[in-house]
Amino acid sequence: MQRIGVFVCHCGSNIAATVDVKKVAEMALLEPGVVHAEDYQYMCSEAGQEKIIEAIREKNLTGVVVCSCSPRMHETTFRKAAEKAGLNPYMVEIANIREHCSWIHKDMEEATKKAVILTRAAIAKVNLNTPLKPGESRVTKRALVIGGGIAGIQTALDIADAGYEVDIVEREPSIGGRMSQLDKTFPTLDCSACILTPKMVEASAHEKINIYTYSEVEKVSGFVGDFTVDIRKKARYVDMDKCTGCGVCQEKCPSKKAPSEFNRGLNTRSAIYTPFAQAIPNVPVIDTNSCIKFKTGKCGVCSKVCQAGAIDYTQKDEIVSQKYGAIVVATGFDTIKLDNYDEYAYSQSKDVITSLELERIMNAAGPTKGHLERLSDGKAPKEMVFIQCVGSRCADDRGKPYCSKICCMYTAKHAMLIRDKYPDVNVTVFYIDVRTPGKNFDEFYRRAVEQYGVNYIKGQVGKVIPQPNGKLLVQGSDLLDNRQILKEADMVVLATAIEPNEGVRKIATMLTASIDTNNFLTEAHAKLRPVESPTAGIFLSGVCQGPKDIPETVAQAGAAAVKAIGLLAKDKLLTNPCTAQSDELLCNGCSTCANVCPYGAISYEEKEINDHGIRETRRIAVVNSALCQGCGACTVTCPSGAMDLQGFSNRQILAEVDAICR
Amino acid sequence: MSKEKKQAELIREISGANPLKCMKCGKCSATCPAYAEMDIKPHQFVSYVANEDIEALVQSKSLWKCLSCFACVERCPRDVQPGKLIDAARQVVVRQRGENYLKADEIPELLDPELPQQLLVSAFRRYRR
Amino acid sequence: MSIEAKEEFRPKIVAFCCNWCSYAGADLAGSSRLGYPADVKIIRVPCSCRVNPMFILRAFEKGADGVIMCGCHPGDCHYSTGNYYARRRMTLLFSMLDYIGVENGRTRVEWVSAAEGVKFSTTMNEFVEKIHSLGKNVRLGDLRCRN
Amino acid sequence: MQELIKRAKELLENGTVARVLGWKAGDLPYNPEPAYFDSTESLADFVYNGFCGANLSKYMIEASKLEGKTLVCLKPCDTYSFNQLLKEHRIDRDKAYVIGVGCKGKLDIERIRKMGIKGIEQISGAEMEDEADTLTVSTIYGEKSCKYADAMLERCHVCKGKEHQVYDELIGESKETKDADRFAEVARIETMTPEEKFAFFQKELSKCIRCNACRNVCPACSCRKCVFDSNKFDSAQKANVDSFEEKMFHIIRAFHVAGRCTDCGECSRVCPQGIPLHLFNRKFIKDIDEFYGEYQAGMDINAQSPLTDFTFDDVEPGIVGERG
Amino acid sequence: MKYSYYPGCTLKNKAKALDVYARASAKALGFELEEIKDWQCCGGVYPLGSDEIATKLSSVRALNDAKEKQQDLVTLCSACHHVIKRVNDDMKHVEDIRTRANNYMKLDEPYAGETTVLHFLEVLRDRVGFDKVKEKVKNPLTGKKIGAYYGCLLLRPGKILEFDNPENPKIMEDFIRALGAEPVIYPYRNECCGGYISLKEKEMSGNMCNKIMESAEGFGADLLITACPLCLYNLNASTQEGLPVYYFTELLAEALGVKEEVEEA
Repeated sequence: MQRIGVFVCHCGSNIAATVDVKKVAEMALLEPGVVHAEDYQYMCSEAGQEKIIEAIREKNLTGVVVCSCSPRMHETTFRKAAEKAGLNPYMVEIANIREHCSWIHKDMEEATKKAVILTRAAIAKVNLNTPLKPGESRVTKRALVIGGGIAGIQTALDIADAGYEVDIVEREPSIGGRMSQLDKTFPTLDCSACILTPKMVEASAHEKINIYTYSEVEKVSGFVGDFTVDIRKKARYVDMDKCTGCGVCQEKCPSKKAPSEFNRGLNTRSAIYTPFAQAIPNVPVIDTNSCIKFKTGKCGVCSKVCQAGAIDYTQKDEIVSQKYGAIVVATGFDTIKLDNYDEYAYSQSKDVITSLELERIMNAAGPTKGHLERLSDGKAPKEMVFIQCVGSRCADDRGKPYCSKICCMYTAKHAMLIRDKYPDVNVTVFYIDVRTPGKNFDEFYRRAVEQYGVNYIKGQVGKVIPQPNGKLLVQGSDLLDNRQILKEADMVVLATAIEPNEGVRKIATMLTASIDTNNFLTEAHAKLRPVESPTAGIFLSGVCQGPKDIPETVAQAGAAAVKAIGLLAKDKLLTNPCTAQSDELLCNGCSTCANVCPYGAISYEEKEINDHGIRETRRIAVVNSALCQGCGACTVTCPSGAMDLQGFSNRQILAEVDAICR
Repeated sequence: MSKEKKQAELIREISGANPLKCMKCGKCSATCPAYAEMDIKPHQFVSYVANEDIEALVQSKSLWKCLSCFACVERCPRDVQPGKLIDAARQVVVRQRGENYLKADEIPELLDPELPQQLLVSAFRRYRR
Repeated sequence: MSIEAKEEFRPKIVAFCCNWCSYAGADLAGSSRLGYPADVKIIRVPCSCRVNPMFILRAFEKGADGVIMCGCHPGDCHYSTGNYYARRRMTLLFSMLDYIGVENGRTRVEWVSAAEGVKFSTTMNEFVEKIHSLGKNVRLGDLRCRN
Repeated sequence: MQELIKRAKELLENGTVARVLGWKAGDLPYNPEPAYFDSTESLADFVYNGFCGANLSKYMIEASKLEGKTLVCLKPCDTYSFNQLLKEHRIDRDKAYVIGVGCKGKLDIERIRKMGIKGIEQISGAEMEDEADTLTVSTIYGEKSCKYADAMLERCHVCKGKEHQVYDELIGESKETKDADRFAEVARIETMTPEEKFAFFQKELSKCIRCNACRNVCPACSCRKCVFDSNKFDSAQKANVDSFEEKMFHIIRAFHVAGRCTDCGECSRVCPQGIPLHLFNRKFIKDIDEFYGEYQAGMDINAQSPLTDFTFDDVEPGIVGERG
Repeated sequence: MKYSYYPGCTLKNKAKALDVYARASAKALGFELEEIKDWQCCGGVYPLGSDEIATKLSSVRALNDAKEKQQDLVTLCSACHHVIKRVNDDMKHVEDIRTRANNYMKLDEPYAGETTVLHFLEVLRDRVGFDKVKEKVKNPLTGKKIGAYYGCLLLRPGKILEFDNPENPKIMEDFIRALGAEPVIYPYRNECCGGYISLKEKEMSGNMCNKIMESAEGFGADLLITACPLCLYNLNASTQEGLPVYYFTELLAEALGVKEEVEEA
């Protein structure tokens, strides 16, 4: 029989306001095995932990139940306290009477009743707990960063500077990401490329950083400290070592009709191309969809003009397999497709553009060489209308339910830049709210209004109506004046919602990292562990976790790097002892369990068994506890019940069921 | 429960729309083709129901100007569906007061030889009990 | 309420929640103060694939009026594939229970991610309401009562 | 039968096999029982007739541990169980010499009794060699007869086919006896109201005396120790009380064998209370077929069992409520 | 191929043209419209109130009739299509409406939205195929610049009508192309003509129709087509010198070469 101590936390008033904590402790004492029960203001405090330690020592407790917040918060705290007192930490169970009780119920009597039952279940479980000892696993001192935008670059630089090897995997032919497409940045109006390219160069020159561009993560296996990742290096058809980056091939390439991804399809590029002038690596790739050689077998101009002999049409995709201790996801974002917003005439008029397209138009390396002009007729606009919240803050399934966060600021930036460079252009912004929480942000927005005379109108636009004369009639609301506005404009810019990059769900699945309904990766704790995934060893950097601007992204990238460094600095990790175990007396050796094990942790041995005096050689399942992650799939599939999960055994769970249903 | 509160609830129930979801973006009013003819604008409709200010709504001529063209329903980013609220308010009026916006003896003078049945039927449904 | 009014039916409901998504989703419902009836009691399991049909049958046998299992969304399992196995197991088990005349509404599977506190709360509210409409579970506790 | 005995003798004599696993005559004309024969002499007791319904595959688990090969007689339907046990590494293929024996449907004495034929002394027409499709039963009340097909086991009316799935050699002709829809009864129950369903199963299950005959005969229930006898689930059978396993035994058992049950029908055949236990197993099989594609356990030894398999777009458990 | 067909009251009266040309064209294209028996008027507007049952029953009757014949139900008039399609959606998805409607109807087997409701244009697009229509065209309307006027009822609410992209539809444009003419895309093609408001507020609907006409003319249309008798009436009635407006079926019949036989009949 266990000797169990029950410790009920008030959590200030968080629990005590709705749960009669004294009553919970009192009722706990009536349960079998309980020899001690008490309540305290803050169990997680130093003094609270001391109470647990004291009780374990004085009353020779063999098991502990803490009735408190979620085990996801303080399980470790209390287990460590128990360990201090000489008790096996796995003899501690938590009854979650805060998140699952006091916070969601209002009636004291009801909440108390429930808390008593939750406590009872935890006690029933502890009665069947057995001491467990974690194993150890090694840490591969190398990190993988998925995504080579500003987030990935910053994370890689920080990890590399700490002395660890880092690989960056980037899908596009060059690193740089979304930031490389921006013209200026808010709130200081720095040139985006001017601040980004030095970082790109630094990353590529860093001896600890290895960059795989035009590559994708193909497969991930393993676990924290010991991931194995297959990276597909897509065929570039250009030899990275031989190419000098002279650019002649791109000049001479006769196929120049492919839409430029970098310029958002606003102009075209050659079939052999580097996305932009400052690309890193400065080695082009051949787009086989538009390359004449690949389509017809004839041409080969690039190969002929290449002095270095770097063109290789026979190149094949290559799979690189590499081990990593930590993985940082920095997959970034894209703007949403506007198919669901045809009332804004984006698909009907070339002069309705997204903000990201405007960035390219404003940029000297863009399709109009930096001149603000209408894409339909090349004329300079006189009236520009910006529409905010296009696809953001939508409760229906047309758009995204969240605020994209960066649009208010970049719209103010665009408005300001246009008024600055083209003072004769009138700029009107239709907004629902102007959101500027950030250092110098509101000041920036006010400058747009006060200094540059941008006309802000509170109200959404209902329809953009192309006119036969080529102008755009914008029909919107002015809610403050309570009128409907019809405004003729030359160009309309849509502050298009952003969404996590396509393919992030696939990556999350490979990493078994949780992801929310909007395809943002979920953090381990919304407030306290914002840069870690709940999956150990996976860290989050940049917009893949939620909308953010550049300074926030860089800050988070640094934070993710620190978390990864913290992991890589360890030589060994303790493994979760809650692993499966097969009872060799019960095992049939039927192989069903191995079929469902996602980790290949189960193998079979012919083993001499002594079954109550009968000695025979049997085929039995053996679990490699270093590989087992403790999911329990095998335990349910096992027909004989030989397979059980330590810490979540059949008897423990059944005891909880019984205690709840009693 | 006050009468207005009851009516507000009835409107919410009949319409199945939730005015509290409104974020006051004004896209409904930006969209409405009958905006100019309305005394209470579509976006205001939503807040009138939310604030249970029903008497004013019931007096409003906007009830009879809404075309049921569903453009506001289609474009509302919050799924508030102002058009449904307006129709529900219209229902409340015709049901509770027995007041028909269209009276039978008015009809002959409104007719012209080309007028399709559909128009009469629709107008009857929308304007009468 | 009249004197004869029967004692209000308070269902016993067991919810199995996987540690990585649904338990966290329930925590989020808690920290967001999204209420649901106290009748729901959560048991934490590492993964939905840890839920043995025997646990569910046992709960019913011990007097539970409804059992719900929550796991990560298919494709998002922390252990990659656990919820896919769980999905098949539960589909077959529920079908069997339906077959022997146990009202189908007493069992439910819902995929709730760590970010879906709202969904967790709505699901539980719905489920409790459903169990209320079904009333006390007598069948599974009673399958072999010789009459 | 004579050919079978002759061949068995040969194989015993030339040392290919160390024993023969077959049936020997029981004390009554209709209850032959499984038996080992380890000498040519002992084969005198060997029988193989219409009443040899018993599926011998499961005996191969123990026989696999014995020295030498065992000759095992398997009917077409038994071979599915044999394969399934092979797949689960419970039997050793090298220890078995499989003779696929012919089958023209096995008989159910209960059916004969239900026809009002009581006081049975002798039955003719049940031998493999008998061509006629009539059984002649001499009883203490005189001679009665019935159609062979009418006296067949339920499972033979939904026969999986006359092909043996695994064998070393074949002896004897088999007959296709299928004349009914395997899932008809399950489908009929499915259309009942919950009240009717419950009443049906409560009535049937209340007959159970927990004799464990179903479990003992079932080739899928081959665990060294059954979970009902194990303390791992706190479900060990103590007294025959109103407890967990008491109520849930058959459902849990059906779930344990789901995806592995070949629908050999032995459970229903041996139930002394006549509970149609196959209706549980067949329900799972029907659901598996409908939800995940047709699957016959024991047919393809390399096929992934439906419960250890999945597809990304499997139906959700909610389907149960949706299809009504 | 045989479809159940719900013509609606206007098509039996003022909008006969919409109906007769459709039938003749259907015949030429190889499908048949079987008018359902004893249909009743759909009511012209969809009763939005979730508690309105009686006003939905005529649609349910028509839908159930088609269900019993195991046919898809084809509509032609935009208003009928709108009402019937939405009632069908209610019957399929709104339990309360379904139960109450079925209580009224007392059918042998309750109706639960089983019937597929198709607008005549959808039949052309999804069943016949515009390619096929194009093949059957005898008198291509080459050189004609035609503006499609959709109005509201066919398109919105998009999620229920599922007719086409409500903000940028193309089904009528594809139809026009199939007839050999050139579609003119203009932004007001999905804006309201005023609908029933024209009964009492002629000026209001007049203003709205003028905008539509101006926009279509501005983008170079010679004529407009529509599927709605009320739209046709409003567009014709409220614009003095506007573009001619036709039912789309009339142009279809003309292109298929069956217009004359209809007129002779």
